[in-house]
Amino acid sequence: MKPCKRIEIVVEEHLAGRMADQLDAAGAPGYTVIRRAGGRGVRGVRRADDPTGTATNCVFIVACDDDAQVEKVVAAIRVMLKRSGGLCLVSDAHWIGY
Amino acid sequence: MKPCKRIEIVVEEHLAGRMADQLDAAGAPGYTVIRRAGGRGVRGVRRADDPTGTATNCVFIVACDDDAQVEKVVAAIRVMLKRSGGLCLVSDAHWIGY
Amino acid sequence: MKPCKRIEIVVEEHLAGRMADQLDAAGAPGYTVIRRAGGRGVRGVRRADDPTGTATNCVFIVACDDDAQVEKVVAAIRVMLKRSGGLCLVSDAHWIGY
Amino acid sequence: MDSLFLANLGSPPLLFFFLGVAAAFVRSDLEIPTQVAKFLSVYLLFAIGFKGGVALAESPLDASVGLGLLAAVGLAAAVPVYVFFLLRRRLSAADAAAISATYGSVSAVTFVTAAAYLDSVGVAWGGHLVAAMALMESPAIIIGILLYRVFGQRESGERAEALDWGELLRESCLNGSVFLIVGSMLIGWITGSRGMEQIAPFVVEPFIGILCLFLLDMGLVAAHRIIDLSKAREGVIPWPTLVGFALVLPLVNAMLGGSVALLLGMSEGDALLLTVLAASASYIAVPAAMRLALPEANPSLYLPMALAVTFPFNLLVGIPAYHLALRSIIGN
Amino acid sequence: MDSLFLANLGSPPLLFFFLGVAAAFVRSDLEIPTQVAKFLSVYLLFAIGFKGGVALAESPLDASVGLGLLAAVGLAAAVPVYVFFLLRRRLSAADAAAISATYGSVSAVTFVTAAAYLDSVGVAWGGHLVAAMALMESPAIIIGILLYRVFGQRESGERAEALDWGELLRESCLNGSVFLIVGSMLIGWITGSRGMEQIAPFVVEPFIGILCLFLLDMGLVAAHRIIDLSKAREGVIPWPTLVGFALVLPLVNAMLGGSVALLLGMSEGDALLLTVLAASASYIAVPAAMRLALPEANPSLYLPMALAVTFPFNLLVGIPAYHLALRSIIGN
Amino acid sequence: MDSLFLANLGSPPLLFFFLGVAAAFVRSDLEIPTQVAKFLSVYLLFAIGFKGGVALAESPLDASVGLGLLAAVGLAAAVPVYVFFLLRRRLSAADAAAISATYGSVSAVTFVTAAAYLDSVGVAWGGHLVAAMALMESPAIIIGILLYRVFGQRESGERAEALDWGELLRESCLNGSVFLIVGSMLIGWITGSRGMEQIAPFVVEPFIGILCLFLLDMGLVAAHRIIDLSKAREGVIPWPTLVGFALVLPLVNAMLGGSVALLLGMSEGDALLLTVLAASASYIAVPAAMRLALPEANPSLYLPMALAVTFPFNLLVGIPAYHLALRSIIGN
Ligand SMILES: Nc1ncnc2c1ncn2[C@@H]1O[C@H](COP(=O)(O)O)[C@@H](O)[C@H]1O
Ligand SMILES: Nc1ncnc2c1ncn2[C@@H]1O[C@H](COP(=O)(O)O)[C@@H](O)[C@H]1O
Ligand SMILES: Nc1ncnc2c1ncn2[C@@H]1O[C@H](COP(=O)(O)O)[C@@H](O)[C@H]1O
Ligand code: NA
Ligand code: NA
Ligand code: NA
Repeated sequence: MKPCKRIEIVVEEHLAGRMADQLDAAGAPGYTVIRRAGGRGVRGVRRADDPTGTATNCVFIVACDDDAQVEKVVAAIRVMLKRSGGLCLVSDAHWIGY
Repeated sequence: MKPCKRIEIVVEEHLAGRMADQLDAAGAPGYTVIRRAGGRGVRGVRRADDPTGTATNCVFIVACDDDAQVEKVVAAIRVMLKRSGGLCLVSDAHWIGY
Repeated sequence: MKPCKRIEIVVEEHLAGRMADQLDAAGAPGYTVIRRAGGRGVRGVRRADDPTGTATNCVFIVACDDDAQVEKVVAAIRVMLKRSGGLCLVSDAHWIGY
Repeated sequence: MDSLFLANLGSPPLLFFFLGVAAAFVRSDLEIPTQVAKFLSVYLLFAIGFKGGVALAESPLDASVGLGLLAAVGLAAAVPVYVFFLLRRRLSAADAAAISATYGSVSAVTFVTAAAYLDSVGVAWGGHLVAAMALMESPAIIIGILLYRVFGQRESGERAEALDWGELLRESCLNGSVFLIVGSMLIGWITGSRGMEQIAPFVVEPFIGILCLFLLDMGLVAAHRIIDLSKAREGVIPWPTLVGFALVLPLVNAMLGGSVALLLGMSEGDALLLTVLAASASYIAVPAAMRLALPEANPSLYLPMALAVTFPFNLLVGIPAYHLALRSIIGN
Repeated sequence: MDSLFLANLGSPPLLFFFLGVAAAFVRSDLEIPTQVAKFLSVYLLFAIGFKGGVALAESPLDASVGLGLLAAVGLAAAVPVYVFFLLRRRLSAADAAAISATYGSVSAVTFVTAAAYLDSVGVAWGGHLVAAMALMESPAIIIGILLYRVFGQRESGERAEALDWGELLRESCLNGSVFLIVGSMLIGWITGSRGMEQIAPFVVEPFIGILCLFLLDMGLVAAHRIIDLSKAREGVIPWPTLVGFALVLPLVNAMLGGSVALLLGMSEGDALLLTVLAASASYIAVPAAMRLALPEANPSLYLPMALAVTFPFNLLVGIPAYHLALRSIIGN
Repeated sequence: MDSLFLANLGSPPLLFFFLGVAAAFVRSDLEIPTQVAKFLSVYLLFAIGFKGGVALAESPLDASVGLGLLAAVGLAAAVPVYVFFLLRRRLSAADAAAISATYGSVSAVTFVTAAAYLDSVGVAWGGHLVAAMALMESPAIIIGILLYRVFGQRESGERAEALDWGELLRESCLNGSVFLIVGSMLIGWITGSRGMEQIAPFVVEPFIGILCLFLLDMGLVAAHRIIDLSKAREGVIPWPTLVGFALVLPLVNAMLGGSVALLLGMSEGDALLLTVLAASASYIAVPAAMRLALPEANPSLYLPMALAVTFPFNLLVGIPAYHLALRSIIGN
């Protein structure tokens, strides 16, 4: 059980692949992704059940070891968030080792 | 990167539309919703894969700017939670601006 | 509104039933489970959309009353995590009563 | 005579229902993916609605049809009232109201299975029964809520969420299944046999096969409910009593429905379908509406009653039994 | 003459489209589960591709076919250019580029519906039109991005994400629908009538029925978009103007497409399909590509224009109107 | 003679498998939604089971059938033993046990494809082979776990989760696919040709078409696995070696299966199906069971071996090659 940082990112589902690549590149130790989420933000409503697939979100959860890693990850994804919208939250957590 | 509050709400999927309306009305800056979740609470097991659709949960994530906003949101949804059951957690986080 | 602990667990979807049983046995007051998640960890990529169903994750969220309950839950699931891989994060939150 | 029972139980759809039940009880991981299961029910409503509409287009709409529809609505409105006052003595007003709505409304899948049963034993039935089914889905919801508002409200002293009647009406009268049946029926009626020709390879031919897979899933679901039940803590009312209710109510309602049908001089097939509609209980539309409008009612009472007891009972025993009874009265 | 309109509007697929629109407007909870809806579109592409391929295998591939395909690609590349410069005056370069790509590309469902319409009114059409559809999906995406890069880049001073041309080409030329149509067409062409025999009960017979359910869903989706629109805050450009564009562009593009078809001496059916392709706008492939390559463009402009206005317009009015016009010129 | 290969490779299902592989390699975003893909496999099991049952009802069950089934179970139990000891030398006990279970068990889709192949080349086969398939799914799982418990346990000194034998038996013998095949077969057998008449438009006619779409998806999945593999870090054992095993094991097992079939004097079609069953490897039921009972085994060894190498190999080359071999021995 060691202190860690939990990053939570919401982006359009179309961008899931690109986001995964950028997390890998930024050295994230791993990630979990939940697809087919909906939501509302400044860019309006996104329906999770849109068959055209153009307005669905996905949620990434990334557990990072420390602030340095968080910085790197956030830097890597900032341009993407800026261009396409979304949400990024960082919070404290404890990582249960096994 | 500014401090913020993260609200996490679990309610029956049937109530998703009503919950979204109430979040909008309470002035939440946005929300993300994950559907087709399962769970267990005092009201028993809810199977995510119930084709009758009567026992499925959904998870709302709401990033709020400050405590005042949290208060408003919580006040708005409390009656609903009381009548229909569910879960509401609030925690601290940091909102990464872009 | 009382302080509580939020546990977040990622395991293979195949293990969802077993995990639910173990949470019940460990006295968790409830849980919410999100299925069909994907991810990447030390065991490689898990695609959420794998029709063979052998490489999909699920996410459990457990709100616990206090550290004692967290200890019991973590103890109960540690062997499973060790054998099958996954992630377990614990963080602080506030439980909104209703 | 009991060949009717055999014809029913030995039909592929019923056998697949048993297979689903068995799979759940041995805890096999067999499953029909949720979204596909929902789609199968969309298909069944679409197909039965369309066929009903085409049949309507071909037969004249006369007074007796109108009378039949009126009687159907009357049944759906009357049943909840007697059920409510019957159950009030043992249950809270909210629970009594929810159960009464459940039993006043209908189960489309039970109807579809009964129609397939009639086809398989070669008894004709009229397309307007599909309209009757659609008309019977909603009234019970509104009556149930009204009963609770009038007789139950004082019980709970607390400030309740205001009831949104607009939302309730929409939930009850415009819910997906009612809308789809009525819409498909209209389209079937408009396009008639020319439309049927175009889509018969989709709505007629694979129908029984798809019903098989859907009932396989319903078997799984119903059995899962039974298993969840058996694990639940003892509630305010002992389980045997609930199961008893869930077996007696369809019988009483079948008698009501059958009597109305006989009084109106309906044909054998039509009478059976009206009887089955009266006997069936809703486990999709009504529970959904109740969770929105009457969340105080405990879903672990009305849902398993309708889904895990009444539904299988009607499917396995009810349909041929009602048929036998009607036939012996009509004297075929 | 206007019997063409009636034949179109009174066909089951179109009526189910209306049913979906109605369901959304009365806020019924009717829905086709997302994954199934996606699968239905996979089915339609698979079936139309296979049928097109088999048809190709049976008719000789000659110069006129090659010319037709060339013309189709030309149309798909030319339309975005004029649309871009037309819209540039009122919209940002990104929005103009995205809308121009949307209208240069095509809608497979509109094409499939037009083909079903031709079958129902008994007019023949050639399998190579399926190839034309596939060829027309991608060029507009690339042209749209190029237009933005050349004429729009300077606007935004900021450092942009580098454009990954490889990814863009893959997104545009190898997106799922293009790949599936082309692949199915190839397989249909290879296996010919022997292959068709094996899978006709799956690709031919239930086709119209499945199209009905898919258009039911499209009706729901299109109407939801209209509703979302009406709730949206007023944007940079008033909505009536956008709707106007979304009605005028298909008409102009239909004229372009129809003229090309007539110049090439295409048959009535082929000419209608090329016209419909030109008139249609993409609401799946192009928006997806734009979100990746041009996220600065506002999806709440181009998506509702294509999906909520142009798509229903072509379905309901466009197809028979273009047919009428072509017929009066060809003089059938 | 090699016309068998052409008949196989040129059939629509196989061509769609290639299409899926191609789509994955060019990184197209083509996909069959997961839930629908699962349902397609439910459909295939349901249909093949039902057809097998109906066939059984029509032909007498005699001693040779019983002997065939016994031999099938024997094969499924014997294969894991030799594979385990073969692999033990190069791999950990857990990995060897998991791979041995994988190859002892069977792939239903390979079987279904072989049956469709036989139908297309006009060779008859018996319904009891479906029963053989169902019987062959489970034994290898239990044998695999036993082998690990007996020979591998000491390796890992740590306290392991206690093995829940009840759960293991349920996982292995009552997993969804076994249950569905056996159940459908029983129902087909009970309802016979009367039942078949009712659901033939669903289980027989669209079968090949649905197999096409399912194999399209399997092509995508298999290719994705290959791609993931090529990105993976080098493991304890070099990839070429693993691929070698995944090509040699089916050949050896096919020889075993074929020999048994010939010794028992099976007909050409039956012999091919038993051979294919022996040669095939499980990529659904066994991996699922292994993740529960033997999580120490590395899924990125056994899963890609079965799914990305052995499955395509059997589909493309194995089926006609085994047929050719059997035919040349039987001397047809
Ligand atoms: N305050 C918020 N809380 C939770 N999710 C949000 C919030 N703001 C935005 N989102 C999510 O991010 C997506 C894109 O946001 P936006 O770019 O603001 O439209 C939305 O569809 C939501 O799913
Ligand atoms: N302690 C908990 N941790 C996580 N989720 C919970 C908890 N309690 C309740 N839930 C969720 O809230 C839903 C309704 O809870 P209840 O009203 O307590 O039955 C459950 O089905 C769970 O999904
Ligand atoms: N650092 C991380 N952040 C978020 N999720 C993770 C992380 N590490 C592992 N996971 C999740 O846990 C699953 C199993 O992890 P592993 O056993 O490390 O392969 C992965 O597929 C991810 O979904
Ligand atoms: Na009823
Ligand atoms: Na166009
Ligand atoms: Na094998």
